[in-house]
Amino acid sequence: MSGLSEEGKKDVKKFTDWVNANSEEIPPEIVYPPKHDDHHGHGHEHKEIVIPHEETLREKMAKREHIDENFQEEWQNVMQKANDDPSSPERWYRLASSIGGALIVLVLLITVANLPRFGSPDAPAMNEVARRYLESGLQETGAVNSVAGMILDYRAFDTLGESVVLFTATVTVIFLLQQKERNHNKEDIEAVDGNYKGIRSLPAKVIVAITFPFIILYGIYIVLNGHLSPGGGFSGGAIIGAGLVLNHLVFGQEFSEKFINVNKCKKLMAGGLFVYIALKTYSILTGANGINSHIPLGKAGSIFSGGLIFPLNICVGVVVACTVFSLYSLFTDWSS
Amino acid sequence: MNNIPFISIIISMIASIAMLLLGKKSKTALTLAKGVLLVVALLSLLLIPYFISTGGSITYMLGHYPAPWGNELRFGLLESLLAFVFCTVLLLAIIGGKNDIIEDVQSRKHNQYFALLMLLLLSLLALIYTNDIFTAYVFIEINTLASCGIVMVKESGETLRATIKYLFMSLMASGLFLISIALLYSVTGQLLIPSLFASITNLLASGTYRWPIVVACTLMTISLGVKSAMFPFHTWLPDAHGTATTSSSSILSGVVVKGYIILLIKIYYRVFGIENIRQMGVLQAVFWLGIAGMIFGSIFAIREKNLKRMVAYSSVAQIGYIYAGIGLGTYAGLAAALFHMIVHAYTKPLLFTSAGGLIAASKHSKLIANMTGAGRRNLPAGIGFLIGTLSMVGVPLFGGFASKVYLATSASETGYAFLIALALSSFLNAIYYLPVLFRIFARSDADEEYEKEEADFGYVMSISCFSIINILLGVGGIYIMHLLNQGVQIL
Amino acid sequence: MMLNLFHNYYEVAAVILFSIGLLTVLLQRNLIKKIIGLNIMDTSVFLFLAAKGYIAGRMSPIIKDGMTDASKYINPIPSGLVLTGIVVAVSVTAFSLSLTLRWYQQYKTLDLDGVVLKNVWRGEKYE
Amino acid sequence: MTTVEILLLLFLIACAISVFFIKNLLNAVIVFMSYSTIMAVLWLSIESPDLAITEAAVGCGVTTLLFILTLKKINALKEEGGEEDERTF
Repeated sequence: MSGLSEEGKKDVKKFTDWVNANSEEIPPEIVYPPKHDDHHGHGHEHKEIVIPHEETLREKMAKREHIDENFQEEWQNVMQKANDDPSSPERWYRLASSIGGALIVLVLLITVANLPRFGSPDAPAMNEVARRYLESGLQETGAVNSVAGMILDYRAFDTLGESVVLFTATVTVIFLLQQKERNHNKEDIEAVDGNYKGIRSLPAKVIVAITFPFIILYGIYIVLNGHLSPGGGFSGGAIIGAGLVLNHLVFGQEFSEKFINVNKCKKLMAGGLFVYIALKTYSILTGANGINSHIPLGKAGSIFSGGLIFPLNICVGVVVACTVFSLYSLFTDWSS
Repeated sequence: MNNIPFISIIISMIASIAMLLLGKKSKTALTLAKGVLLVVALLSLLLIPYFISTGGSITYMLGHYPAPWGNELRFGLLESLLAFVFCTVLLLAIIGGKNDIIEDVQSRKHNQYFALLMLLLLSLLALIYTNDIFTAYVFIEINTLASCGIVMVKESGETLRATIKYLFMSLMASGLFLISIALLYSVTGQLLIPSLFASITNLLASGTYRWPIVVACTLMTISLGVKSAMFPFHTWLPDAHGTATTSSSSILSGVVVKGYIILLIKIYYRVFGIENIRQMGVLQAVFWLGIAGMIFGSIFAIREKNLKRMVAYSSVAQIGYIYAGIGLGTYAGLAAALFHMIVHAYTKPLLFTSAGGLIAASKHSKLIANMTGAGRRNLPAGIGFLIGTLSMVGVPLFGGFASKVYLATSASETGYAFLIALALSSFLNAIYYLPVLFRIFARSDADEEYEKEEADFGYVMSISCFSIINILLGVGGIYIMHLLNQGVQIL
Repeated sequence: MMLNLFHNYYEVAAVILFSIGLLTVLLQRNLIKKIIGLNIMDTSVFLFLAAKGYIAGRMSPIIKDGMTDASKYINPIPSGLVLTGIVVAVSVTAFSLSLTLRWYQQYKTLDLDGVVLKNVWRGEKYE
Repeated sequence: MTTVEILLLLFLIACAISVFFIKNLLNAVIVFMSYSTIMAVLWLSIESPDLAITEAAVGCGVTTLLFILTLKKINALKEEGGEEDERTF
């Protein structure tokens, strides 16, 4: 309510009174019993379901929907009035943020005018650091693609952090959107109501059936060639994930589950991250303590070169593909 | 010995991944989380005597490539001390908040909650130890996601609202941080902190690219200020800290906010150099914003009727103390600010944990008006709140008094504004904390209506550990101050 | 100095996009719009960084025929940083979208402040 | 080349501004998708193929996928209320 002016607040008050007059407390549908001391960690929740009398429930739901319908209209009126009111704090907020945005663009434009020129060869950014990445990168990391050499070898800790960001996001999305654990047996899947069956259109199915292997192949190519050509684990993994999503969209859940499902994704992702962390820990610990890590760099330009970059790209690819697919499944499977 | 920080980061990383795979075994996850925290705390504790005896700091090469080419960690006395403080606060917060976790979080999601805590721990450790500004950005993002994650675990409407608000403000701040990194990179071509420092000192001395550096410094201050609830950007804090589950509130106010402040201190002292910051005028702005936070945070807290939100607003005031201490720009002021940070890191979780107990003892009502006699019904919570309050108000023998004394002595040379604000803020603290104290220990007519709460061992232990540490800081603060003074010199 | 603005047209565009993104986050009430605004902000910074790595007339940093002469290639560091940034941006987007979904499920609105009344209606105490 | 780049940059800004004003959320998301595609093209033109390929796969593909899934869910939730409403509210 803090964003409203006095008049707006009055309107809101009037409106809340109206709402309160039109609604009653809706009886709880699920009642949790008082907790016990040994409650922690057994996984089973003692849910005691109290079903109110059907007639009253229906009546109350009807009322609730009635309010729901009118709510948006009323609320928009209230907000409109509040915004039009010249003394409204909401208006001040909008004014202040517009001025702030204009100020930031002004300051940054002056900054840009003071920066080294775009595309100039003697910019300060092109210093000894970048030069070494380019000049000795091939020798030291074995990667033809200097960017891959930089992110997976020179500055590998950043990239480790980046994978952990992806992992964190997955954990939070799983937290928010995962339904109760389902067993992925065949009977269970068939039993679940509303199991996604895929699209009906035959041409689409044929086209996807033909292109699907190529999409996956292309993704794998990008992952494996990460140290030789543009791309790498992240982009290749995203392409593989997108291929899996397409497969699920067109052929439906049952067919898709043969390849992969959320639980498998979770395990694969954790496995990929474990291998990634293990490899990187080995290389960082040996590097930091001045031990030779004995990782063969291979012949520059061949597929098995680049030392750890090749396996790391594969790990990243697996992690990203699984993340993309599990995000997709979490978003689609979730329902209120 | 050198490997300890890296190994602690990796341990918490592996633990968080393992927890996701545990399925429904939330008890195992809790034990694992406690174990990891204990191990990391002990490992950091090992570092402290090492650095006391040797002095100096260690630069740890992450990988095979030396300074400007690879990533680095850098740690000394200060960093290991702070890592130890953070781990212990996290540990005590989960032990103390266990009951509320069971109540607020669905049981099948417990292991995910602990996984988020581990991610939070690793990002905090990385923020403390990092010697590279882009690594700092990546781990800031982990920290943002994980801390928003632990706010939302309650999954009620108000926590969702608080999380979204917090998330959007933090992400805007991250954008500002990223653009300031881009500005710094384009004028210096460096990302590693020591190389940046050398480069920036040269540039400022020669007068080239002065404006981009000033803008980058300002934007970094704003961005980390938003994330650490510096005064005008604090609007997300009461919602997020006031609605989350008890242990999350404790962790957010105790350590998460501090992680960003430490990063800001590192940026001030080791990227730009404190004298340059003073010349740019940013330091003075930080000082006055800190003073404003001290006063306005307390005024907002007085108006609050909800206990947890009141405690949350008091955090705004305390963060104001810390920023004012930093804004003095002297090593003494910095050491005092860090000491205040440590005291606050132990006091605020104590207040939140006992507030959780008090709320549970008054039929889960968060309003202060309904808490008459709650401190009698749940005695550990009452005593914890008493000690926390006395420390906040600044009664001798408690941590808060010691830290205020150090802040005052460090400020005495620079002017009276700080001293006046300190006195005024302490007085305001008393105005809003003491009535609560009287209310919770008042005799209530309706005592019989409430069922007697069984005292929980973990809860009592957590409260008493926090209280003992608080009193120890109050009595033996001079020793910690000595360590901090030693630590800030090699910052 | 103003001439520099015309030379740095990539950066100018990036800065303008940054402020558009920032304003979208600040002014829009709709959560989905806010999330798009955040993405615009992030990509504009990436554009800025990538432009700072470019050097006119040079090749992309993929070593051709073993020719390790730094004066032939552009700066690889911004590319690496932006790669990291892109993944961070997508993770953040996934999290905020799932939060938005939960919010919509609970309150049937995409407006964060429009919900104050809904809370009252649902009987939840809200200040 | 420079002219094309400047045109593309102007197009980017136009996309960003129109996202602000478009009422229909699905249209806004699609405009944002074209924004990402243009961004990928621009990165290709400043010799960063790594970025271009990643932006095309992640920024343009995965992000848009997530947005559209969210909108689909929101519409499904809306239909439960029986009201087909394309307003941004």
